[in-house]
Amino acid sequence: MKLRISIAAAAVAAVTGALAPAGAAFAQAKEQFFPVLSYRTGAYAPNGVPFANGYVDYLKLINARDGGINGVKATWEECETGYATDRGVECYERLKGKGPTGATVVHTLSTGITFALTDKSFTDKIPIITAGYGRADSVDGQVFKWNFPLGGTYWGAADMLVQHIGKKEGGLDKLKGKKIALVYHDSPYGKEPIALLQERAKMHGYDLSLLPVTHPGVEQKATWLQIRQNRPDYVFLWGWGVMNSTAIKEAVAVGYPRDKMYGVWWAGAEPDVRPAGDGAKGYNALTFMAPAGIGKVHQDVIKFVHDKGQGTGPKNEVGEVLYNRGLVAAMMSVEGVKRAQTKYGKKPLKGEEVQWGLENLALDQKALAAIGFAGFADPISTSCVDHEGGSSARIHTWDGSKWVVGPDRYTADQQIIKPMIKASAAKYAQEKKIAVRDCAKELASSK
Amino acid sequence: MFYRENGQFKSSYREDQQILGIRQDRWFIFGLIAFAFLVVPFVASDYMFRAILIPFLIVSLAAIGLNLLVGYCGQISLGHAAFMAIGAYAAYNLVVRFPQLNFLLVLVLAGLIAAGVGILFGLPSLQIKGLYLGVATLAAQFFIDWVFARVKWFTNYSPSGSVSTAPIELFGYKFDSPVERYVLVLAVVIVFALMAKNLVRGHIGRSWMAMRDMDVAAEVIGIRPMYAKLSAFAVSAFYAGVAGALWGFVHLGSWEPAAFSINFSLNLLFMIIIGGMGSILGSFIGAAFIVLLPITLNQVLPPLGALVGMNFGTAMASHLEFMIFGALIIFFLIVEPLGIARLWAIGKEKLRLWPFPH
Amino acid sequence: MAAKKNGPVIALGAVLAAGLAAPLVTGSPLGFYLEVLIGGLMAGVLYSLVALGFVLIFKASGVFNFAQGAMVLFAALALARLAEWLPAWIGIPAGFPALTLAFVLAAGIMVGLAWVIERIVLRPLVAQDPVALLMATLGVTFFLDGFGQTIWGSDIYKIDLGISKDPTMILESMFQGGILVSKEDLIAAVIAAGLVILLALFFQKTATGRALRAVADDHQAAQSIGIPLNRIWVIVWAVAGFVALVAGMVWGAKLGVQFSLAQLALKALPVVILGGFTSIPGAIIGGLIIGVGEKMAEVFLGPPLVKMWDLAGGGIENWFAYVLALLFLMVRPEGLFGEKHIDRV
Amino acid sequence: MRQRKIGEVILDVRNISLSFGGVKALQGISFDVREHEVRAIIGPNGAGKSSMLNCINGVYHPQEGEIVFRGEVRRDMDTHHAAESGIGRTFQNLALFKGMSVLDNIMTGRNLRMKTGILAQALHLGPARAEELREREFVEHVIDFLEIQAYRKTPVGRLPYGLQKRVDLGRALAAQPQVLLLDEPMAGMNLEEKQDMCRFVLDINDEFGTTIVLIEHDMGVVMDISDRVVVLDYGKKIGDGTPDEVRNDPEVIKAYLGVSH
Repeated sequence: MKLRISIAAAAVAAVTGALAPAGAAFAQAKEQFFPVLSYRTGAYAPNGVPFANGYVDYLKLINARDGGINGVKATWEECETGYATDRGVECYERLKGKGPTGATVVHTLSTGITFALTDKSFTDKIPIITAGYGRADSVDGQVFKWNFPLGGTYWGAADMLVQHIGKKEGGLDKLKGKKIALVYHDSPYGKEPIALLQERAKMHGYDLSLLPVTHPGVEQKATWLQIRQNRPDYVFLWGWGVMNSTAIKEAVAVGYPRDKMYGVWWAGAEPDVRPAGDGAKGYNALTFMAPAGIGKVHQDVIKFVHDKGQGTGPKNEVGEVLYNRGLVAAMMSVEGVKRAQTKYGKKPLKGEEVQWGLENLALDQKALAAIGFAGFADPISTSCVDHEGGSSARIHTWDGSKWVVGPDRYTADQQIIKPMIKASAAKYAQEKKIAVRDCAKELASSK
Repeated sequence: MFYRENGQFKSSYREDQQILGIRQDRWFIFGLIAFAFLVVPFVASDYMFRAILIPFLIVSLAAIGLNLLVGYCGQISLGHAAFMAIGAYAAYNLVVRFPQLNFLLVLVLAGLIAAGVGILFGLPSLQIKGLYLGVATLAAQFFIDWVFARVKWFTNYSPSGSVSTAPIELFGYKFDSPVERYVLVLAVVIVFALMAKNLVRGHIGRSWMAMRDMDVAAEVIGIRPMYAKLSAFAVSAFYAGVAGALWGFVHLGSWEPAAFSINFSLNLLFMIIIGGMGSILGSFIGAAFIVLLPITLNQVLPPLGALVGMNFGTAMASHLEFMIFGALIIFFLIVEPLGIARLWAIGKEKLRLWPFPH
Repeated sequence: MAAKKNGPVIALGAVLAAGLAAPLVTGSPLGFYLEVLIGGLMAGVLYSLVALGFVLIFKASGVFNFAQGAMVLFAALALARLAEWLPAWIGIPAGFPALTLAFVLAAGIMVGLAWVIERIVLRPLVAQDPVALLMATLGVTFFLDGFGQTIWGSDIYKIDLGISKDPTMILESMFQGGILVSKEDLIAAVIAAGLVILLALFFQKTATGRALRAVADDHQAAQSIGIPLNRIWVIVWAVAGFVALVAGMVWGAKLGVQFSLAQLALKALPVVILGGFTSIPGAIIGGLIIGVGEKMAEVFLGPPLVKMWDLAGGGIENWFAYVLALLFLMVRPEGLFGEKHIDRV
Repeated sequence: MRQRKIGEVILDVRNISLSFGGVKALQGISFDVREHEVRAIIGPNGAGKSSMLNCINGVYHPQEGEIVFRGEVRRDMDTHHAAESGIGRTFQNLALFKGMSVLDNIMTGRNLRMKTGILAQALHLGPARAEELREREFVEHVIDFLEIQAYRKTPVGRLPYGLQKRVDLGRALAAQPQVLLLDEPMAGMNLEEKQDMCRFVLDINDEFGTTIVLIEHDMGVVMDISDRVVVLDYGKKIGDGTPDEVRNDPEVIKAYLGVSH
């Protein structure tokens, strides 16, 4: 009985809390609120945890080292999505009104959640950063005003992988007749690259076979038996979570050479290779923005956060691939706010104002070095038309104990991708009946 | 004292057959509906609408559908979310291919298409029962999931396999804001809940319950098992289909097949078992329980932990949420295996006599 | 009469056999065909192990234990984490000694768990509707999922049995390219077979085992010869917990121990349907049939289907097991080895 | 004394054989039932009495023989056809719909006559409502007849056994059958309840003219109320005739009293 009463009381508390106008009490506080959608449980926790730790650690660092973003303290709240779309939407709705100005910018950390939130962004006016994931067509800022796939999309990633193997074979024309198998997570995430790979297949004449793997991806026996039968020249791995390590293990079991396997940048972190042990040696993956390693920013994190006992996760994960990507993601949020502050002033900003900041990012090598990200992030320069801000990546290879970054840097071929983006974005605009922005006009009027 | 039916006499069978025979019940329900229509839209926040009320209402509708099948007709379904998927994708394709169709008509058509598929997957029920039938419905779940993930036509050749819906428009009026959407969903759900109630108190409902309670006896008094079971599958899938279309169009806006996964199906089953099998009211209670409990726990646990000096991260809170959720299911089953609706009924019976013990 | 009843069964068997033979006729190399077959059998062994747990509990207590998958995960997590922690705690050498001790401890934990489940969940619900009991096991599933991750963590953990993961080729002289087998798979099969033999001995030779069989046959009769039902339930849940531990070990060694292990348990449902809810041999043979069937279907039937209808990838193994079980049910509702049930009025 | 004269043969069972696996439940049973009569089937446990009723209304399908009902010859019955053509039935082990009220249980007896469609029902349209009221009126008549007015809204599971038996009878009666098969209607009742039940059976026979086939163990009751009796033993017919004839049949006496089985 007592239990029931307390539950009822709790429910009432939650409801009244939700009903009360959010943040009235903090109206004067100089705080910028960052919602953190994360997943620390479930099938994708091994990958979700280091990312979330990196993200939160960076916000802690900003407060501890710089006293906030130009004096505006960063606040945040985590919400567990479990990588499920409906929970993600609930989390977003819960957090979007918090803080004096509401949510600043949201990283969805899931393609499914990105799709769902994109629809809401037009009324909520909260920018969505999907650094290296999300929907590829959202590069088109004229349609997707609120989406920022900063630093890369899956179309770009697939494009770079094709370029890389083309180079290995001695020219893209040599790909004719080659067989490529795409082993992908059976979700919008895994399906995104297909369109581009098919486009490229038409150009270069390689043979593409599609092998979907069902969530959560622990059953891949049949997939790899097919690979054993067809002996593709290359396998692209578009997995997430436990699916990646399982894929590598199954590759070992059927004797498929690991050095012919290329993962997307979400299939190239320590949790993906470690469970496979020695078998993972020689496995390759894309790495964008943040490879593994320690740089200035990491030293700061250790000094200002971990050494003070404030670290979110274990200290030894600082510098791992996904942790670093969390850091970079948080950096993007913060830099967006900073940029926006130059226009709107050093005060807590609304999502709408941060959108301007994100759309006018100009982070060159020098600027990145100044904030400690030299070597851990690539330059980003966005505009109203281009919300991606540049897309480049390298290949790194697991040598059994660490990731070794290859020498070549690839850049997505915009000639192929641009028209696809245009077409897809236009279709979306038409389906959703969205008024397309006129960037030239906006630029003119702002001057 | 206050909840008594003394002096409320029925002078015709028609009066006796009313849904809410007792005046106090009638007032209560009318009051609740009036509150939902007239007060809630003005006081609730966006968060309440979008994250709690709208999903709760839609899921209730799906739970009613499942309850008609499982609770009233006794045919188990472990794959009801698949019928929701049918509704959602049917609605999507109708809207894409016939953009001028009225949204309400789309809902009904989506429901009918789901009903057709429901009949198809209900056919095994003529031969098998119980958990065995559960496998047939699981087959439906996985097969339908697969079809929508694989056959490109259903997603209108969307490269990512995810579909996005157009804004909802009815008679030239756009349902954009959360409040408008809430009112729309509320109206649909109330109408359909009322229809479900009408069905179960009529002869079709009785034939379902007869199949559930004693199928051989039902046959002997002339109820056709085929008609009773398949009509239950059809109606149930119809409800799921309508709910699925609403879930896709009103709640999510864009979705992929994973939005209607096996977990959704199991959750629906939890709802009706916890709420009460064979009770329309129970479907609502169960839906509220399953929708609200995780969210509430998730929000309440960290502050509660802080009170006792513990700092759980979201991971811990989420694990605790699983544990408490599981424990509560067991707790409710032990206290009242027939569901919360039954507790409610017992409570009402006690209230009738209150304050006199007999 | 008999022929009429068995007609559909024979027809389905014939279709399956034809499907099994079809790849060979259409020109798949025999070596590869055998590899798929072996792969399917290995997957089937794992399904069988989980299904075995279901059947044990269903046979003895009539409870359809949805939590079997969660128990597999929980046991595997306990094993993997204890093997990792023990060397640091008590200084025994890592590797095989630690693993052995961890196995013993994990078995103890599963027995304890069985006791707790019987006390807290089953006893208050005794004589309730089967649906209520099924739901209760779903509650247990949720609880174990959360509890397991709380105490053991939610990362991917390794169980290292010290077996090489590299494949070996056999019969290279007989087939072009040879047949690829992995040692790990063979050991898994041996462990599974050992477990089955152990269970058979337990049921045949020990007094407790015989008592369990008595309960399965007739609850009342068993009680009347003086076997306390409560203890029987604890024992059978403990045995199922032990089976879960073995399944978790084999699976964990192959795929790594992670939350998603629990999800595979759903596959046990078509397996027990196929084999019959109360038959131990049924669980094993059912598992093998499902394993072989779905791998064969995916590898040989998937690609042509994809070509024919221009599908976005194969993946038919997701539903194949269930559809197979459904077809089977339509022709033989009691399963391969199940008991026939006649309604009485 | 009786208002209706016993008429022509309405139900003729010819040479019925039924077996389950290897067990022969019925072997070449033949008997007939005349309109308006009360026909009893008796025999020791396991004689095949219930199986016989189950064959007549199509729950079981005999391997041999045929059933002639109102001139229509059938190889075997199906339950729905039996119900539709006017064969009603009560059950030995209560087969009431436990989750439903007394009223709803008896209302299911009228289901055969209720034709309005799903949509009309869901929207509670005029025809559906009128139909419901019309059938309700008939059911109230049955409820009055069986004197269970007070329990209308009670879930049947909560009623005492004797009353449940009455509801079972009411449900069968509501369908207005021509032939009513009663499977041990008085089993487990006390004397008073038995007397009530006897009265109901005779009244039904009399008032509605319903032909009655009943299985009963209580010889006193059987001899009192039935016009003719069939005796089964081990799946075979060993006697057939008026109560007096049967009572004096040596075969029957042997089966009942003689060599113990």
